Amino acid sequence: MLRKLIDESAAKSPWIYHINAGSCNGCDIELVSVLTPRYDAERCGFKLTGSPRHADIVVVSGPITVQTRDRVVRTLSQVPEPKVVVALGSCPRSGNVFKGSYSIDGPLDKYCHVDVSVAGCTPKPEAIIAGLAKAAEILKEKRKEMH
Amino acid sequence: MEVKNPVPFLKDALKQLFEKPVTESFPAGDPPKAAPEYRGRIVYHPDLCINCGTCLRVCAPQAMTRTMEPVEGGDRVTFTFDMTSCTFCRLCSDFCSRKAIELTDDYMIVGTKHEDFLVSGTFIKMKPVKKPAPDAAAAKPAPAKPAAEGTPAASPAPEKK
Amino acid sequence: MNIVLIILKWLFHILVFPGFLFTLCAALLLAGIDRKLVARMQNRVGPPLLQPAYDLLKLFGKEIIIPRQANKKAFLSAPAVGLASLLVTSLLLPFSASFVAVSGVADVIVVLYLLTIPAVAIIVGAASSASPFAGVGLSREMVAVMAYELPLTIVLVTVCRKAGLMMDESGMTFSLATVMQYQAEHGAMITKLSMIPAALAMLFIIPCEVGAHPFDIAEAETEICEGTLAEYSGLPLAFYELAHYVKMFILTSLFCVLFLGGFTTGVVVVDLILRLIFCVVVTFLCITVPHAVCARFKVEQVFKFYWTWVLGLALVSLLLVWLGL
Amino acid sequence: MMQHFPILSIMVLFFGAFLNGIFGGKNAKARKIIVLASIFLSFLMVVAMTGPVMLEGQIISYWLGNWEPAMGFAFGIGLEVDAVGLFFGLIISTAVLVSGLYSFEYMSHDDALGYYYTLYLMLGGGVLGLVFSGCLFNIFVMVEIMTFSAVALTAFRNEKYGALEAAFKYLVVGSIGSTSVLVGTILLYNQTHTLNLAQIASILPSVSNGVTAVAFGFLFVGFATKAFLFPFQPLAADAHAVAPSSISVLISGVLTKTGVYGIIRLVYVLYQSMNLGPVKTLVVFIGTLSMFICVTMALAQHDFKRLLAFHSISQVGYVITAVGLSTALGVAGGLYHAMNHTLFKSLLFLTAGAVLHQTDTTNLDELGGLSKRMPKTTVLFLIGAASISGLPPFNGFASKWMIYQATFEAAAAQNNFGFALVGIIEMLTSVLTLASFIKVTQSVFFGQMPKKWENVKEVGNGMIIPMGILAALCVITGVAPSAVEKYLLAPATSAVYSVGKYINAMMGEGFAEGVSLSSETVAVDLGRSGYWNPLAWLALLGILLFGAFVAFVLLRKEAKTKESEAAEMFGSVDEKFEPFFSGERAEFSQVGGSDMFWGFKKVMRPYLDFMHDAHSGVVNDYVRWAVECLALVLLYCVLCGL
Repeated sequence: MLRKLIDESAAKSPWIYHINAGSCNGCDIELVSVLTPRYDAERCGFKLTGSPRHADIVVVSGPITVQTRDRVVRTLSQVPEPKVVVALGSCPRSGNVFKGSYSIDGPLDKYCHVDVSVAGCTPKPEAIIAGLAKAAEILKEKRKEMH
Repeated sequence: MEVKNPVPFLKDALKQLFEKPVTESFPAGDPPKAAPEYRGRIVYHPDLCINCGTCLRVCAPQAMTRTMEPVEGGDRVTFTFDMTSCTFCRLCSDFCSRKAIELTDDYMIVGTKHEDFLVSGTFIKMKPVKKPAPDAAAAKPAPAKPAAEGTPAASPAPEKK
Repeated sequence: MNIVLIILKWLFHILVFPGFLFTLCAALLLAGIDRKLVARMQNRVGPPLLQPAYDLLKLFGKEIIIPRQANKKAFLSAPAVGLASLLVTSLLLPFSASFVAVSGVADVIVVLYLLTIPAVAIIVGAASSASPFAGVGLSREMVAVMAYELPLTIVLVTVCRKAGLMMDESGMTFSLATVMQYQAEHGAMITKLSMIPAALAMLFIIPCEVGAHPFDIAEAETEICEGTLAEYSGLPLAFYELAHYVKMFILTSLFCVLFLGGFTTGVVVVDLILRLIFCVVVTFLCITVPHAVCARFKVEQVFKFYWTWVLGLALVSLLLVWLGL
Repeated sequence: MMQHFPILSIMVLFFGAFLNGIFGGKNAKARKIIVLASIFLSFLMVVAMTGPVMLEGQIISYWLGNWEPAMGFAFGIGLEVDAVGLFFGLIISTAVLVSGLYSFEYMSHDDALGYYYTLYLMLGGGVLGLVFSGCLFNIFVMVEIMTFSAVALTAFRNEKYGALEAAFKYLVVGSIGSTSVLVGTILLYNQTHTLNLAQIASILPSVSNGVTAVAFGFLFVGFATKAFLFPFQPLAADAHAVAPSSISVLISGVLTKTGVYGIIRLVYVLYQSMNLGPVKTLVVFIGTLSMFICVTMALAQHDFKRLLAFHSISQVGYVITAVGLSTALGVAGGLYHAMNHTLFKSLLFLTAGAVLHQTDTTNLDELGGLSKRMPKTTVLFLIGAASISGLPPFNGFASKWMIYQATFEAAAAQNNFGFALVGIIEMLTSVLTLASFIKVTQSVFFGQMPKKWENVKEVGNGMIIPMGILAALCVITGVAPSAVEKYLLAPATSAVYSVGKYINAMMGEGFAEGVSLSSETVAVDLGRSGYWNPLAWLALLGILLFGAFVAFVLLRKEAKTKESEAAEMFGSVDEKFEPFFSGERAEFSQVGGSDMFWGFKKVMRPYLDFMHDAHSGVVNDYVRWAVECLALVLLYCVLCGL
């Protein structure tokens, strides 16, 4: 019973930790706008946390630059299971216009399994919400697999 | 202490308590329509494409790939647009002389696998019936190229304004 | 036979009615209402009422990461100690003049000290996690404790004196039950002119003691990565969250006991509902509104605020009461 | 047999010191036997006296050389053990015993141990003699013995920076205190022509004049110096920082108690002036100042032992304040806190000693993360810290509760707003105490560990066991306050008020009635203090904690730490269990002791700066303070015409 309740609530209260891996700040701003009154992601339980230890969903934005690479990997590893990695915008998946630059060491798939991607440059808040909702569903599945 | 006077905020907050929230109903209902001229997911019409390759040249993030495999009487050309690589600048669409690339207002580009983000189309480009001489074809573009590159660079610049 | 009955009654008090289960449910409900109201004041829909419960349940299912440098025992036991002492506090708060689960003759001081234990638990847990963010956070938490403890003491002394003048031959009472009794006989404290500054001071103290938004300097997630809780995950974190909610309920409940007592009917269920309604009102006034209206204070602003304005309010009240007003 | 115990319990220690001086210099085994035998014998004798004195309410009096009073005049030297004296005697012999046990391992790195133990036994004997003495001049003698042995022991580790300086300061300012005790004694002798405490007590109320007022001032300041009350607190800070920890235990747990004992004897028994407004004001004022100023000073310290030293005076301030309230509950609370202070402060000094022994430093900014290496010491320290901060269910809470209650009831009963403020300051002090122990907890035992302490080891059982005894006593006296109250506090408080009985026990039946003092045992009503029933509360806490742990165990199975999977996923096991560092590789970045409480320090900066400048560390300044304080107190005493 308790286990089922826990599984159910895994999807209802996903806390987000946001990593900026060299992003141009466009996606970051849109992610924050998801929490504004107009889009109000909190009604689905989303909450931005300040520490990866609290997070369920890690949102990575930006192409993985050489400078941020180690930090991203380290921070991702510090998130407790079950966790879902969301690539926000086009950059983490491909490098976007920065592709091939000497300072880029992407894409994110090289370092971890990206569960959900939200494409767009930048994605609209609605798309981000849809992506996060999908991530929450995956979170629930992962939670079920844990036992 | 430079604390701002909270009274006006308090007034707003109390007023809003009894107002209808401004929140969109999105995750429950349908996603709202994007603004006019929104540049969203690419739609590719292979039947209009002539495989000129301009889109490939103007694409800054190299979001599209073209594969050509020879078939009888021509080439099977496949254009694949990777949405996770695209910046949605619409240059490809603007430069496409046949309007084979179109940016729709579908912004819901969310997926879990890489395939979810690929837009592709295939057509068969028939070879011209009359073949030019192979050596002439190789020699001709060489002198033409500087001119072709020089003129567009000089001329479109004033037009932009 | 009799002893069995007494023990059963005890266990019922501890586990069900004013203790564990009831406090938990009331606290979760209160937290849900608070979040909903904040959202509505910010013109948005807000999370469902059960969101705090979802958060907790989810945290139960998360992995517990214990940092290598942390002291494992202190790291894990601190949240449990904090939560348990809060739940014990809940047993000491009377619901009406006649109904107290565990009565003491001087429970005001016990309540005051029991309420510092959760803060100490957070601090010890943070210290044992060996994170620099937690270090900054615990330093801030302690500053907040120092800031609100002084006015809180004065408010409690004021109430004790006011009730004791009438109810106790020594002129001072330290019993919450007597405070309730006084209010049942002479009307609620808040209706006395001399107690209004103290009630105001208490309203300012509650958010800081709870660590609610404008005073959440210790857990400022945007500045110091959740501060004291930076290294916590999973179940211990859930305990801290729960302690946060329970503290909210207990403090608003304490406010009701100190200032809004006396509106009792004698029927436990009605008293209960009345108390819950009062709690929601107090929460709205002192936690929800500042959350919606104010931005987070700086550390020294908090300290200065409490040691000037709030202390002044409390002292005015104490002086008025001492003069017999 | 029993009536010889007072002198025997003192002489055993002095004789042990003598024997140790002869045989213990070179022979470690002989030294150990002599020291152990004398402290155990003395302790047992003191404990044996509790039967008649505490339970049956007798007073044991003893005349040296059988020089009993003749013709209503006391000629000989008398020892008198009533419940107050024995209460302090118990505290003292416990602290001496624990300190002695601890010394064997703790002092193993030092040499010249023969001198150390000789001085240590002298110190113990002197202090015990002071509280058992029934003679004012002997009190002075014992004050001198204990002061000089304490000075010598402070300078014992003279290879340390500042040891000689601290000892010198202690010597100079302590001498002012001793001298003022002597001057007070001389003035009293001049007026009453006797040195016996009981006889002075019977004569003084009738000959009150300017000279006795001045004598009161001298004696009060003298005993205040021994308790290191404000403004003598810098001495204690300097002395504790350099003295071996086992000696810090004696200085803070025992020497300060003699000051408290002296003040209680002075105001309650000798002058019986405690119900006078000016005396109350003086004692409470000094107590409150010591309490508050020392705790703020402690917050600013960055040496473990200096911090503890300031707290020591702050806690003695509590005791003095409570005693100065002049209510039965106040006296009981004060005595209770005096006992608890000895227990938890000794425990804290011993843990500081353990840290010092293992790391060779007590600097808060250098230490950190020792809980991983010294888990037992950490637990013991936490018990001590919780006790001193007054967290339930430890003993500090029980006694502080009594003190608060006494203060507020005194304030309410006398409608004294000043006392209400004193009560609020007491509660504030408690919070500040908590804050400074949080600082120690964070910067010594928790937090990150600097590389150089990687190889630190836990101390041996020789040090753990004495600390464990004290910690157990802290818990027991906190959990069973009603027993402590019944067997220790009620008799002691009653003895404080039963002056007539005290006089009669010494001077013969009917003497007190001769000077119109009742010799009845004054029944003390502590009924209102029985509020605290920690057992019920502890049971609740226990049940809830048990529930919490069950939840832990049940739910931990749900989410196991999958270290191996993380390793597969990211190719590295390490990073996951490193502290979160905003993604950087974790490195040493401890929030040091002096960086804490920023907001508080910023707002309080003017005050802290003033206090910092005032504690200049120059012995001339401290002498000036002492003399000024003495002058002010004398002036006050004369003006108020005590």
